[in-house]
Amino acid sequence: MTTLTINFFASLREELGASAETLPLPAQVTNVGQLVDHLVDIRGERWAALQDKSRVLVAVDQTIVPRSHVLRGGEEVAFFPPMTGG
Amino acid sequence: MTTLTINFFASLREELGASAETLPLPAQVTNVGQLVDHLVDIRGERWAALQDKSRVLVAVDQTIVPRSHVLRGGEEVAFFPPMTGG
Amino acid sequence: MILVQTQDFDIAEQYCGLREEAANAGAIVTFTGLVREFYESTTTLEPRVESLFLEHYPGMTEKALVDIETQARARWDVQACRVIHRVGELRGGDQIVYVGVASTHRGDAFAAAEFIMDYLKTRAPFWKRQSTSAGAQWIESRAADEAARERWVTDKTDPDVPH
Amino acid sequence: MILVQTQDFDIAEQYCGLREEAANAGAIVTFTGLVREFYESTTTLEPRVESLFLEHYPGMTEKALVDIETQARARWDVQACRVIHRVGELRGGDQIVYVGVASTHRGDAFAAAEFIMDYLKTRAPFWKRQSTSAGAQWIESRAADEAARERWVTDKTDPDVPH
Repeated sequence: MTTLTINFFASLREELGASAETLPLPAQVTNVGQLVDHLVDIRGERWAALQDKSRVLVAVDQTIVPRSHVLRGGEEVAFFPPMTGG
Repeated sequence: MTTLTINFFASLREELGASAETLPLPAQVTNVGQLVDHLVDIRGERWAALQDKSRVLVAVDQTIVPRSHVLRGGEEVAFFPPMTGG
Repeated sequence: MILVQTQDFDIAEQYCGLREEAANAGAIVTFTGLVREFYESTTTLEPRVESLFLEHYPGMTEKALVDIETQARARWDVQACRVIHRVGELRGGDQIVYVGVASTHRGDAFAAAEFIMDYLKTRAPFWKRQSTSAGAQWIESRAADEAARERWVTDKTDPDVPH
Repeated sequence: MILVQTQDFDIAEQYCGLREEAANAGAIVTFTGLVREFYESTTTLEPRVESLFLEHYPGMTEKALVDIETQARARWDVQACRVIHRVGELRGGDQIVYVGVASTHRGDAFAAAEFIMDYLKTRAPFWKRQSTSAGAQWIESRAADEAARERWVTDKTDPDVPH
């Protein structure tokens, strides 16, 4: 079974109480949107925050991607709120 | 009889061999365009360079004005090529 | 040159570097971002900012900034470019970000510097948390920043816009 | 603050002044113009510029720059502003002009600084004469500079356009 590295940043990290972890990638999860749904399934409703596309951005291997981005296993996935640098 | 102060700058100053002078203002000269025509009349064809609106700008009392700007006497008039500062 | 660092930077040193690198530049445009002591608040109360913490995503930050600089160099004449972003704990009035661009003409220098800032604001993974007498809170992103970035998008099917 | 001077200026000193004057600025944009060693030529020959002489119209220069700064302050949030233009004899690589603007947000700082430069280029009475090994000549105005200024004109019957 392949795994994913998942990182959470800023307000999302505090809200979910999670910063970095390794997660097994189930066979039925083939893209980012499905990964989010899977996290809500196994962790509970609080994680539904990840489903709000306007409030949560996703990067795979350090590049911002849409929810339709395909996952093959081994990727570094990150969830975070819109950036506020500069 | 009222007078005008006339200044010439940059390439125009060199071209006309004139930098600053005081000129009596004839009664028939009531605006900048007429002043230019008057200068060509009394100084000769070389001064027709002043008639080219795209190559010669005019300032009256240190503000850029169109050729239709009215002259009453006592003004400081300046002729110069398009600016190239900065 | 891209730097992500906790320490402060010296704008005179950066400017000298840009002048040395850019052989025949006619224009240098610099942007410096400062920590404001009062941020817009959703309430009418605007407590004074005591400190600001800059979190970032190490690795992706540098990658995003290099990508933004590369895009700017592809679109405009950029003879030299420097981007510095601080992370960690900052105080009101502190310098937070620097962008310097040297170009042959001023139009390119202005456009490239503003482009880099607009993309940096919305595409580089930095997040600000401010601490005031009323407690700590994460600063919300501004719709104006996303709008500023979208001005530069010529291909509206740009794949970097998440959907 | 408007300065027309023969001596050089220190961008670090100007920047410190802007930070001190602007109480709650979040953005400082600066433009510095440098004497390029090679200007575009109408011929294919481009001799190296040995020196550049900046002539101006004393009195009108200051008046034009104050007017440009006033227009910028009317259109954008400008907390502090500095414009310095050198006149007289300059050499390749020398600093020639400085514009610094401090604003609450970056959009205003970028727009005001670029506006000031675009107007300064076409509305402030400065003229450049360059000396090269091929002799001295007055630099021709660029149509691109006039076009850059016209971008900012919202009222197309603007009386400052000569006709």
